[in-house]
Amino acid sequence: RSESARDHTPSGLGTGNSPITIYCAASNQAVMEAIVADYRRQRGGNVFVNYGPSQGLLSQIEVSRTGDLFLPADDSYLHMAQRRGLISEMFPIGTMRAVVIVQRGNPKAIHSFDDLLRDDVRWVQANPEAAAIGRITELTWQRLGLSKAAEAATAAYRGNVTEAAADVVIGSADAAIVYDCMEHNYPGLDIVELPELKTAVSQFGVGLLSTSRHPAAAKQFVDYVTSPEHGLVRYREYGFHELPNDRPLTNP
Amino acid sequence: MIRLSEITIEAGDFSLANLSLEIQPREYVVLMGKTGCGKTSLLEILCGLRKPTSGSVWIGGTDVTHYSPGDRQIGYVPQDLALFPTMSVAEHLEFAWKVRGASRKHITAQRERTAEMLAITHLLDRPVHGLSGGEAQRVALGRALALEPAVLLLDEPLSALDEQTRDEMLALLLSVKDATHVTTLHVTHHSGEAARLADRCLRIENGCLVEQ
Amino acid sequence: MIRLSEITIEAGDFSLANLSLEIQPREYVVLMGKTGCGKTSLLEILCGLRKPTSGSVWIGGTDVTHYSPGDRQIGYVPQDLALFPTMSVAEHLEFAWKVRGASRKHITAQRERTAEMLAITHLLDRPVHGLSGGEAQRVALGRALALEPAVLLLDEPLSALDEQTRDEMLALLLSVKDATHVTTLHVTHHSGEAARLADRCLRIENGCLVEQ
Amino acid sequence: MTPIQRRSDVPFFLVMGGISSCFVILIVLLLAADIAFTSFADFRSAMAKPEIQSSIRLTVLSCSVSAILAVLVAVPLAYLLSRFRFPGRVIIDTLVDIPLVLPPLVLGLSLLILFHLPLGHSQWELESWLREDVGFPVTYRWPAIVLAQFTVACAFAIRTMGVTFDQINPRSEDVARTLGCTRMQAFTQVALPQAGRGVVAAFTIAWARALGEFGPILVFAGATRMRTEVLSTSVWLEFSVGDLDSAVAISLLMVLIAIAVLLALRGLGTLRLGVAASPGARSR
Amino acid sequence: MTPIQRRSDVPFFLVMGGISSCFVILIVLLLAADIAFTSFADFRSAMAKPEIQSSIRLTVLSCSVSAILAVLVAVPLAYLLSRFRFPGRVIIDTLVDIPLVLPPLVLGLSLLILFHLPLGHSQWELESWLREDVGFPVTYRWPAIVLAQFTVACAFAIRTMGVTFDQINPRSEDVARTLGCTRMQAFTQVALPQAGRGVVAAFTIAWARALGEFGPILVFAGATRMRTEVLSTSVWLEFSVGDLDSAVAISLLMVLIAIAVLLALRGLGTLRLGVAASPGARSR
Ligand SMILES: Nc1ncnc2c1ncn2[C@@H]1O[C@H](COP(=O)(O)OP(=O)(O)OP(=O)(O)O)[C@@H](O)[C@H]1O
Ligand SMILES: Nc1ncnc2c1ncn2[C@@H]1O[C@H](COP(=O)(O)OP(=O)(O)OP(=O)(O)O)[C@@H](O)[C@H]1O
Ligand SMILES: [Mg+2]
Ligand SMILES: [Mg+2]
Repeated sequence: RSESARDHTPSGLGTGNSPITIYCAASNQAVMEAIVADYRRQRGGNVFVNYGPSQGLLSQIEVSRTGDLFLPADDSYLHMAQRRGLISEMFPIGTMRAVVIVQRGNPKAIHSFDDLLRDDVRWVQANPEAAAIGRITELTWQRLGLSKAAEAATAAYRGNVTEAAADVVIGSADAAIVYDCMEHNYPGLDIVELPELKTAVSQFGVGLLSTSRHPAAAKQFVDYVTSPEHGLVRYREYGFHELPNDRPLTNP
Repeated sequence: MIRLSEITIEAGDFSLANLSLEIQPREYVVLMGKTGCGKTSLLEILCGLRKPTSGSVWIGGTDVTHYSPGDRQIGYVPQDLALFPTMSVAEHLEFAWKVRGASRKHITAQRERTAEMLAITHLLDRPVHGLSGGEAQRVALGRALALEPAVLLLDEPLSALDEQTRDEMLALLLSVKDATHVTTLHVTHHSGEAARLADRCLRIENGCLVEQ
Repeated sequence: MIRLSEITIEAGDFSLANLSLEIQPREYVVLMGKTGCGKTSLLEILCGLRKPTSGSVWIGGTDVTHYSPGDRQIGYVPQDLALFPTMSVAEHLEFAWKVRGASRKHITAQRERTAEMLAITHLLDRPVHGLSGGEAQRVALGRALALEPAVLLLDEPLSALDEQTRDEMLALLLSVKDATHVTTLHVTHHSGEAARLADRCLRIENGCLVEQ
Repeated sequence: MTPIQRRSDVPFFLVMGGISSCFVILIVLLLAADIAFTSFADFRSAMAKPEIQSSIRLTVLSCSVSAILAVLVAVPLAYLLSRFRFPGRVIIDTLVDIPLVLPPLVLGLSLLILFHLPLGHSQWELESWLREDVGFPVTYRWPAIVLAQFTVACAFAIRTMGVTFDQINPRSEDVARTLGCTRMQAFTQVALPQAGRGVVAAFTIAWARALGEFGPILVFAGATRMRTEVLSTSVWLEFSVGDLDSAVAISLLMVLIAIAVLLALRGLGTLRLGVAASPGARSR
Repeated sequence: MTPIQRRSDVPFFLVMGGISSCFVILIVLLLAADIAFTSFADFRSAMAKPEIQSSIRLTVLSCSVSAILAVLVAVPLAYLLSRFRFPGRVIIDTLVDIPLVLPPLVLGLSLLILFHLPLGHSQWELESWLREDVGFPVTYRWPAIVLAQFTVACAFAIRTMGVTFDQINPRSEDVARTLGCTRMQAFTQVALPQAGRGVVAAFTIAWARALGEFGPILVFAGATRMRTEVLSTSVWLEFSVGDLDSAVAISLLMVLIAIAVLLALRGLGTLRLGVAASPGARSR
């Protein structure tokens, strides 16, 4: 109560109660909705969340130069935004790992990369140019020298990770490479962790836009999201991993 | 050749009940009557564009009441002409033979013959757009005559012609009548026309067909 | 009232050169001529639907050559009638007054009067679709007459009427001529019609306007 | 006389019906697949969410506004293009098709760029001017939705009205003008009533297209729940959290809404225009 | 006689032109914004990529195939709907609008579901049957692109043809039948030539729409470079790697292709149909 009382003290532009806008990747939609609801309840702050594909959000920020926070699907977009001077500060939130999602009970018995190469397995992955997960898996394949095999065996490259997962739900693919946190969204599917993909990990975080008109309010929300008692609880609940240690996002 | 038996027509408020009519092969019958008395409706029943409420239509000994217009072997010159807006005059004259799949040679010959008869040879290349009233009427007449059909239904086919051209066309219709086996039902308001052409003259009066 | 000076018409292969014509106020002029000689074209130049290649058109002392048809204060009964497919008969008779923003009362009165004159009162509620040829022609006539225009251009306005109705309409046109100050140019093929109506009778012959 | 033979029209209906049914069956199958995929419970639970309810309201409202605007603009533009030959006519005629051609993403982006492109030295920007001086922010608000829908819907409406006016014989407008009409009156009183069915069709197509619009809205208006969320956005948001059933359920809801609206329009069309607007068998 | 007064048509052209220009200006501005955003160098470098070249080929090919198919299906369907009253007519008339209404994502999903829905106990599946027994895989391949484009393009073509046939007076078909035509001949020889402009418009709209199609293709055909990459996919891929300039450049390329095709169609239309197909001032 005392916290919320502090927030309700009269304040001018740019402090606690100003409504803020966050550009949030669709992959974080479920958890962000929960956090915003909590935040509104506990702190009374008003947050508008604009969902979209990360790159689309980035262009919106770049063109319109409005809004306060940017939470893309992985930190590569944050770095890109930073390079273009759109972001003044970055705050890490957690990590996601690439895994294989299969139908309940894993009927095609997919346990390793070699299983993906079998003739009776149709699998899809996200386009490496279009989606963060596509990029990190592609890098992993390259490192392991599996690129060629992977490309030849892929039934199709999908627009984003959600489409890839939907393929498994619909049955047009037997397996898809997705983030492990998506297990929470698809209770009807099973997750298989491929040994080859152990190192395919994405970090993600939230950036404070340099164009923000309410940096104080935005910072306050960031604190809430990254607080181990509030936001991160929700993140864990929705299947995301915390950062291994409290290290900040690395600049490439 | 043509037999209407107990035909009843209804359209909106208008109705004609129990019309019967018989026309012998090669007979030329003229039908007259006040405006709005149902002459066009009767022709449309004969050619199948309108369904009678009751009664039956016979052509050449066949009950064609439920035949589609295309199977009735008639030539029809509608009062509103209804020329085909995308076709040239030549195509109009060729139309009936073309849809019957006649040979190119036959089609051309028929077209030339018909165009000459109707004095519209100079119009053959023209689209119908821009034809004068009388020219359009002769094209509509030619479209029906080209086929030399067994039955000819003419709905005021000469109304837009000047007196001289009308006389020429009258002579033409008479010669067609003599040269072919065509049975004709001709609607007109012009008693001179009727007198010159008719083997028999009918009137629709008070909803009944009467001989004159 | 109407003056055409040195009008030249060209359309496709057809042309008429150097036509001049003067019609006095209240004069009733009948225009005749062979089919396709350019009667309709002449009327369309008068009402502004066709532009002359050269020459000028005067109505009531004003050079209206470049006026739009709507500003020429004429009533036109086209040969093809060109009724408005979405309007009822009543709306046709009201049309000219409505577009002039007349009072509702005046419009209704004019409509009733015109419908009675033309004996189409029973058709007032009908859409034009389904009218018989003669009915449609009277509607087109009524649409132009309703306004009591200064100039009336009639293109074979009675061609689709039976003889009795035609006589009635002739009488009507005569009474309109006497009752109002209308100047009329009337195209017809019917010499009886011409004889009864005309103050003066013109013909287009070999591309020239000649008096008869 | 050759004896009368009756030719059957059955081949006609078989061929025409056969070809036609390809498409109808495809659509029925699509709907069936959707229905098989979802359940009535999904449908009900989707309907119960307050976000969806507000989304329905916003959708119906924005679609109606943009369809009305689209028809209002399409009718005069199509009429001018169909009736007059003026310099630049072909250019305009081609320009109006461009919203159909631009990929949705680019259309949205173009709108966004348009509203945020700084002009000249003063760095004047349409959106800031609208927001600060006019008090009517567009980007990321409902006007952006309407504008995005309008741009595409209008292009379709123009094509539909164009075909309509092309097929209407200008003769009756000409004759109307001899009876004292100005061009404006000939247009409103003679041409427009004849175009009745075309207007209804244009409105229908504009409304339906606005309902299905997604890409440009996502980019130009964003996807903020309860604020710029239309049903197509809702579908995508549900899909993004992996709730396919719910996404399909909402789409079926859209289909239902569309059917209701289209049937209502059709009813209205027949009622108001009646048989009169259809070129009758004997009308002249 | 009241003295003749000349009323000006200027207000008519001002009002009509004013309203019309709203939309034209909007589109010009959109294009201008795009052009301002990119440069000729971007354009050239985009054109040089082999992916883009193969994408252009696939796009032109698939758009043409689906537009042709769309018109082939739309013409008979629209004719039947416009000329005949049969049970279920209203249902079909409403069904054909559904592809317009479905959000792109859902349309793609529906197609995907349709091809992969296991049927009955045998778990028979359309796609596996096509792939294994017929040897013609659809999903994730070019046929999926054509099918996705066709579904939407056809809906538009049907509406366009519907308006066209609605405005054509059936009277001349009737009279043609009295001259010995079957229904089929009346359709092909009398109705269809009159619908010439409508067919061109329907093809145009179908082609343009197929070109702009994106969502359903992405979902149903995927975004595999050089295999299921059409220009709208290319735009999106370029955009996704953050290369906005290139994305906009490719969109402008699409606009150019579209303009070329539309102008060619228009030329063809005028050439073949000439003045004849337009209801002339004095035709009956
Ligand atoms: N679809 C319809 N609905 C209502 N009334 C109709 C319809 N069709 C015809 N009628 C009416 O039936 C009557 C007969 O019409 P029809 O065209 O047969 O007359 P007609 O004898 O040919 O007259 P005209 O000599 O003027 O051409 C007319 O009064 C007409 O108004
Ligand atoms: N647009 C056009 N293109 C070519 N020729 C035309 C055009 N308009 C009219 N004509 C020709 O001009 C001539 C005059 O036509 P017009 O309609 O004036 O004749 P008319 O005297 O009214 O004949 P009718 O008594 O048959 O109605 C006709 O031969 C017609 O074919
Ligand atoms: Mg009649
Ligand atoms: Mg004439």
